[in-house]
Amino acid sequence: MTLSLLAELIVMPLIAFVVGLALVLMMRRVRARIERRIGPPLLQPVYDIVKLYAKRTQVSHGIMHDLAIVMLLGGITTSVCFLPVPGLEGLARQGDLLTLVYLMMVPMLGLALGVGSCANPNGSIGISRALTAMLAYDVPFVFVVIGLAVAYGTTSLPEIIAHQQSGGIATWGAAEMPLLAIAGFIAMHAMLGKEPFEIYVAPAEIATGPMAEMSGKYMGALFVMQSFQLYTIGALYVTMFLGGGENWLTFLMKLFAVVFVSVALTNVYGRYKTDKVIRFMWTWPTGIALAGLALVMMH
Amino acid sequence: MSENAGSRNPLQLRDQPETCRTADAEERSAWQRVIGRFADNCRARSLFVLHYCTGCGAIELPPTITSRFDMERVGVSPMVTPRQADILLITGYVALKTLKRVILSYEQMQAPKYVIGFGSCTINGGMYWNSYATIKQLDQYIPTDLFIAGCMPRPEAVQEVFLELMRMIDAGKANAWRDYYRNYDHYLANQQALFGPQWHTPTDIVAEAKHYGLMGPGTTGPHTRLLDQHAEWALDRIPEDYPERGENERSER
Amino acid sequence: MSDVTPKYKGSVLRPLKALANLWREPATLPMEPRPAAPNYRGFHLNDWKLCIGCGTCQEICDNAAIRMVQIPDLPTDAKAGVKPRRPAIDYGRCCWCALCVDICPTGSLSLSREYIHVSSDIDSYFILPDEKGIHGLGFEKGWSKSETSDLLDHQRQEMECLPAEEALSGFGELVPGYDTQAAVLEASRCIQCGMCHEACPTGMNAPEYIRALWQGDREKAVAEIYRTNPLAQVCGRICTHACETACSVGRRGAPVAIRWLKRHAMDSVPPDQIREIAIAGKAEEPSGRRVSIIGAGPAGLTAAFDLAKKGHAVTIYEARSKPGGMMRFGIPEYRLPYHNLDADIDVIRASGVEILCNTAIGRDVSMAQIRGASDAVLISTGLWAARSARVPGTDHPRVLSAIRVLEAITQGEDFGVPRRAVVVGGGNVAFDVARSVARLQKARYGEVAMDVIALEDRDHMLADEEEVREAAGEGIDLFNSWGPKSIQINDGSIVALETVRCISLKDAEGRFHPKYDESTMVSHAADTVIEAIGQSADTSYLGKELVEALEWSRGRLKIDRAGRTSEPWLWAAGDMVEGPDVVHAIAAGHRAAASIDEVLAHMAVKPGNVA
Amino acid sequence: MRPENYKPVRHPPSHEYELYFGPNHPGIEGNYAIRVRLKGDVVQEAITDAGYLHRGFEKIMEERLWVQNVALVPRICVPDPVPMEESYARAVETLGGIEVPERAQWIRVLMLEMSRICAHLFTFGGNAATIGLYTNMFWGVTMRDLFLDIFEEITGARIYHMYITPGGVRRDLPDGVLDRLAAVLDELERKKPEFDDLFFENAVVINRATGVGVLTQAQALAWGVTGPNLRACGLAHDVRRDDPYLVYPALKFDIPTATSGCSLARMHVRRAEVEQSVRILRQVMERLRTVGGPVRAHLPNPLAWNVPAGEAYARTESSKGELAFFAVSNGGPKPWRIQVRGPSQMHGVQVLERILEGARIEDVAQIMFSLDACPPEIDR
Amino acid sequence: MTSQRASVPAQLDHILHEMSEVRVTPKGERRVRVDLAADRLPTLLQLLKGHGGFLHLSSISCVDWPETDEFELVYHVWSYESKMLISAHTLIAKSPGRFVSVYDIHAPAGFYERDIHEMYGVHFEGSPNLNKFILTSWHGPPPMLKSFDTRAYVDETYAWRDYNPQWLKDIAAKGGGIEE
Repeated sequence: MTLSLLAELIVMPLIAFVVGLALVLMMRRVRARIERRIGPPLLQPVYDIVKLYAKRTQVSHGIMHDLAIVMLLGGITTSVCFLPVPGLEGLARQGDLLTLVYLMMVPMLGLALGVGSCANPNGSIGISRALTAMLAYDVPFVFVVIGLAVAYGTTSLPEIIAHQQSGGIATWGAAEMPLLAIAGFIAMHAMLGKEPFEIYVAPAEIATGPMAEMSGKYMGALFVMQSFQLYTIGALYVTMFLGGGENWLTFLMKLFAVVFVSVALTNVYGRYKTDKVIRFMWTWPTGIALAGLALVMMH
Repeated sequence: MSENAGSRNPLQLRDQPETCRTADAEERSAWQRVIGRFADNCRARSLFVLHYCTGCGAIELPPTITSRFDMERVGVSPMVTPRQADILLITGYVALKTLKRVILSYEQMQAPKYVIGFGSCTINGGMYWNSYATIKQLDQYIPTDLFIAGCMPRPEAVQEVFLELMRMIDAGKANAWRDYYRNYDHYLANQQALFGPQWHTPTDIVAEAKHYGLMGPGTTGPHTRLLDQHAEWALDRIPEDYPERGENERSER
Repeated sequence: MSDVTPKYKGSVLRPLKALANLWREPATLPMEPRPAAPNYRGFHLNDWKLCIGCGTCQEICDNAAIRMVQIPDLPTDAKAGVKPRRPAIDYGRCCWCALCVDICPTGSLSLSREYIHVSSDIDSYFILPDEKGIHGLGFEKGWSKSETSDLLDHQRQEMECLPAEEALSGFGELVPGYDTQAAVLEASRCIQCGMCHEACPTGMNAPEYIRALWQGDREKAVAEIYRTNPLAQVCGRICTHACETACSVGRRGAPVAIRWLKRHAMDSVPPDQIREIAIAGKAEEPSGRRVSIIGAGPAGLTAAFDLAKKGHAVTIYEARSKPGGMMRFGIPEYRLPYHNLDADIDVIRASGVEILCNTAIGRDVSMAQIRGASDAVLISTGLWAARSARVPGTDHPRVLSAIRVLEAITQGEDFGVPRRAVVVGGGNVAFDVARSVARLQKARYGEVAMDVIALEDRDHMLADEEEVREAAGEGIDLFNSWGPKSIQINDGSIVALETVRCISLKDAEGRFHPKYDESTMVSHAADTVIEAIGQSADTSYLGKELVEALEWSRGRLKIDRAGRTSEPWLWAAGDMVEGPDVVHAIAAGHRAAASIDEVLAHMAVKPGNVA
Repeated sequence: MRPENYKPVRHPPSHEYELYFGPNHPGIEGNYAIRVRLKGDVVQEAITDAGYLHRGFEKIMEERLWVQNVALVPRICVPDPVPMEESYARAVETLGGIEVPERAQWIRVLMLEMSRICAHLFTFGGNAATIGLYTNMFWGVTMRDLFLDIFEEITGARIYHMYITPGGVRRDLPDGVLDRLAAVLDELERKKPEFDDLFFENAVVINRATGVGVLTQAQALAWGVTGPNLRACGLAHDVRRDDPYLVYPALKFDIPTATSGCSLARMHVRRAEVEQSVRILRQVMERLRTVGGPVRAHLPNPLAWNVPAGEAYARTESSKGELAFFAVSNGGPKPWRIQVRGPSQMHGVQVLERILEGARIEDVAQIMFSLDACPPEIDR
Repeated sequence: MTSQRASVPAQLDHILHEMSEVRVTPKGERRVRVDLAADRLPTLLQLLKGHGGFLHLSSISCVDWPETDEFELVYHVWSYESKMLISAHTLIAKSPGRFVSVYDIHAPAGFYERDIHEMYGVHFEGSPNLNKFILTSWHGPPPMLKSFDTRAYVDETYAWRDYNPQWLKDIAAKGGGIEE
């Protein structure tokens, strides 16, 4: 039992990483197609990460900078272990949705710690924006989570999945709670940090913010984080609203579909200003989520 | 997705013989050679270009990067800060003021890093050969891997320079960056000749060279010794020359 | 006027239409470099067969990107204006403006459609372009010369010419010369390639004086002229201008009017000033050597001037009444007014040369006397003996030689102006005499009746094109490819010259050997026949002893490169030893003077010579 | 892992801080820098720092022949080089009293308007990129490239055409190029709705750009703003109409204006200008099919061309505003003085500093791009 | 376009009448050259702005005339109303090279005065900001002065590349080479 759990804890992040790389590739290809070009070759995400880890020199900005990267990578790998996928439950029964929501904040906090020690004002602005964004999208997201908890009577992810898979599409979260699904999608989109909510990278404003001082292996860690992030957030949405994965095929199809929609949308909008993002997040998605919550409570 | 447009293998060596790779000290064992080979392979296929328009050649970069020539299909993509980038494109003439930033940016980049000189101006002064304001030979100040002829080079030529650089990296030949460590004194001497003996940058190249085992015969010399004299001074305050502080203060209105 | 201020809040849905591109073909081009546009400005091409190495590309280059490279094994031809050098391009400088292509006088330079050169080897950015291009890949020509794209000014400034009617009415000068504006404009056409300098027998610094004229500094121009030519008034009018033949601008347009510019420089500076400029640099101390020169023609005068400036005492012995030689007696006044010639000779006199006129050797003074009084002697007595066609009837008294007629006209002697005359010959002398006599005919009879019979066809005339053209305008009829057959004499006076068709001029070996088609015969009515078919030297004055002592070669005096004969004290120069024109004589005069000066410098001063 | 030289950089511990925009910054157009002092997210003071692209043009132009400078002038402003060539050529023509053949005048207008479209397309792209809408940048640059193909065909070069020369243009148009240009214009008009959907009527873009970087008409006049930026404040001034040159009086075109003077208004004015340029190009192409004759006046040998002494002030409407060349000749073969008055010298320095004050940090890049400042023009 | 107007436009004539010692030369349809003494210049600009609608200072040009040791300052003002450009030329002595700022009349002067100060060393009294701008890394004399020889400076400061490609070696072996 313990041994198989250990194996799962190794296999789950690996799967997440590989799938995440594929998602990154899809993201870049989708972007390229919308921009009327071909896009990167198949293994480009791998090349990028290997290249970054193969840098010969490496600048670091102090012990916090190094620790932050460990924290960041730890956070993302741990959160993956709490996300059940077909056949692998990992720690999903030990934790629940709320645990996951907390864990997903860890990488960002880690990043904040690291960037803080870089003393790059762009980085500082970036990370403060990232935390602001978190504040913005967490409000609707928390309502969505509450809605789910109320609707299913549990926050355990395997149980949520089981409930959704009980009656086909009709029992999917998205079908039962469309308003919450919409609000959840917007919040998730913001979590991915995509336009119009891409406020903390914003190259033209703050020179990629938190990433400004990241080089070599640290940048590589961020690239790894990106692929995990796409996977985690996509998989979480699939788990919450699209019935999870009956098997790997449907799971991946759903996962790619969700991320596809998100990364496609990002290419046709500009980014909002920070204050506008908060205002937007606290009005539209929050409103929808509250309405959805109210509907759920009424049932 | 259609792959037909990207059919040409960018890493196909044209007429470069498989010469001996410059073996690093750590690349001695067979296993390490394999690793090194693999790393070079990936390095060649993933090139991050620093988004810094140093001169007019930068006007041909947007076409190169965007849809018509789409450099991402061979793994070249723009990056915003020097920390993230692998390639420093010197797109044409370099004014004195820019040269300082170019050197700073170059030193902030993480090795292996590559410099490409665009057009005539970087080779021998180009159009501005008799201008008091621009430097004439880029490779005197930072080591340059490749040059492109043209004023300015077309996107196809820029594309070709990336492919050529990839071939060089893949073959382990794009090692100009080592020269900066091994002959730092020479480069520093040229920089100091322009900016005065006070010139120094926040990055301590000599220390880096020591740290990474890249010391060469010319790493230290009379000019790097000048740096030591300024070391104390540099700790205390932000150097006057970087960035142009104090000189630019607006008078009271 | 329209107000375009947006009034709406925009839409969040309309941007989604862009997603349609997910299913569209990308706009990306294939990786292979595209062929460039037909007039693309890529790397240089240079057609080495056309390139003359003039270096104009180097001059126009903004960026000093072009360097001329001397290539020893290339053909060189100073007369045709070809130098053994080719442009090399520094692609560390070039900006592909293609001004070099647009200015190239020959059109040899062009830019190809090749545009990719990537290398870490710095030396590969310095190339010597040829027809194949930088990588020898044979890319097509891109930006190249078109008829309208030339940057050079191909049109010569118009030189006015007296209308034929007016020209015929006297011996007034035909062309008035440039005014200042025209001269500056004409001077501005020069590209300073120096081909003219190489082509000129006396190596005149034409680029320098043209540049000085363009800058408005005529005094400097005159000074430049006098560095190599003391007969500038003469040369500015009647030089055969080898310079203009070699002129690079002339490759595709009209060559720069170098001769007229020289004339303008001389005409526009007052004589006093010219004299001052000319004799500047004269040796202050007399050298104590004495040089005698026989014949005050161009070679003699030039040598005299040079030697006098070196401080030697120079005396010229001239048999005729006035100095100038062929310049005065052989060239009609309308081409070279006597006062201009006199001006040049005045300058030479001012340099300290003594000219003794009406002093014939053998008659007034003997060769031995001259030799005894001098450290060195230069003979430059020209070609004054006329040749004859020797066809039946040429011994008639009204068969005159051109040189005698011209001389008589200059002297004002009456040789009997013919009512109808035929000139035999196709060279400049033939036209000089024909046109001079025509003027006299016009004055005396009110009409011109003059035929010129030339052996050569129209395209191979020896005379200058403008001479032929102007002569036609003056009513002189030219008959090409005809040779004299006989002279019809009736009652002791000539009635006609019979001519036959000339089929070929030269035999298989290229020697002069005309062939005639005897079946065609044309008769030219005339009362006088003037022969202008060449002259020879008369060296009888040298004395039998000296003639025997000297070495001869094919009837000509044998001299070394500098003009020194086999007798160490005797030099010869000018037409009598080598032809054919004034400027060559000047060049020979310079050479002889230099040689004499060098020899004199090593010679002990004769006692009693010190002035 | 850490080099021994690492030294922490000290920052003033304050709620006010400084941020360098540029020279190496994606939010900067070209190689330029703005130092902004911030309080929170709001700019307290902005100080521009130029000279990164200084090549001493005005100095080296004095060292070169009049004709050689033809190669130099387009390099003063990279995104919009043709007006530079035109201004310089016209200044020399005024000095030398040279009459430009009619066909050459039409060709020059063709070049100028194509260049304007290119520059505006580039600006749309850059402007969109500052707010993260990269798709529009990719499209804009790609569309611009089609025009560059036409430029290449006419002039033999994509960017630096060096085509307009004193006295006319260097070559006549190649055969069939007008048909190909017509096809490109059709393509542009076909794509226009797509650009509108994606950019000009995108709610996010409008939200970002409305009311940002507002310049009132009074301010614009006082600060010497010209071109689209001035027209976006409601003043319909255009050098092409008010100080006409070439054959512009014979052409029909509108001068689009807007009233709000904000970033969005500026972009919409530019968008309308592209439409007008297409309209002009269509008329020019029509005329070029009939107007014949030479394309270059007969000029002296460039190596020895003394331009008569005097001075000339040649103004041109570039894509960024009023461009002027002040040329002084002392009657010599080289210019005695050439001064370049670039429109960005106004709106890229003082005006930018002014309107950045009080702007939010998010808008700094957007304001700079919406003003369309061209740093090489400032630096020269 | 190049037709020469016979006289100064009436409206302008009216303004310039108030000024004495001003030479007015029409230079073209929309160009007028005005020559005046340096001390009168601000008055002229003020008058033109106030009465003629010459609101737009297009630029200020400086020309160095070493023979007379003078700077020529040219103020180009444009009127949006009468659509005319007046170029006011004035000469100031090179030393001390001081002049008054017209920033208070035309704000754009701020940039041009700063530029001229940097490039020629002319000091404009009352200009808001004469700090270095473009040439912050330059420590030589004001580069636009005719006495500054950029070619000589470059020759002294930078080395030219000495190419030695194979073809050149071959030619040199035969006795040829690059001509100086």
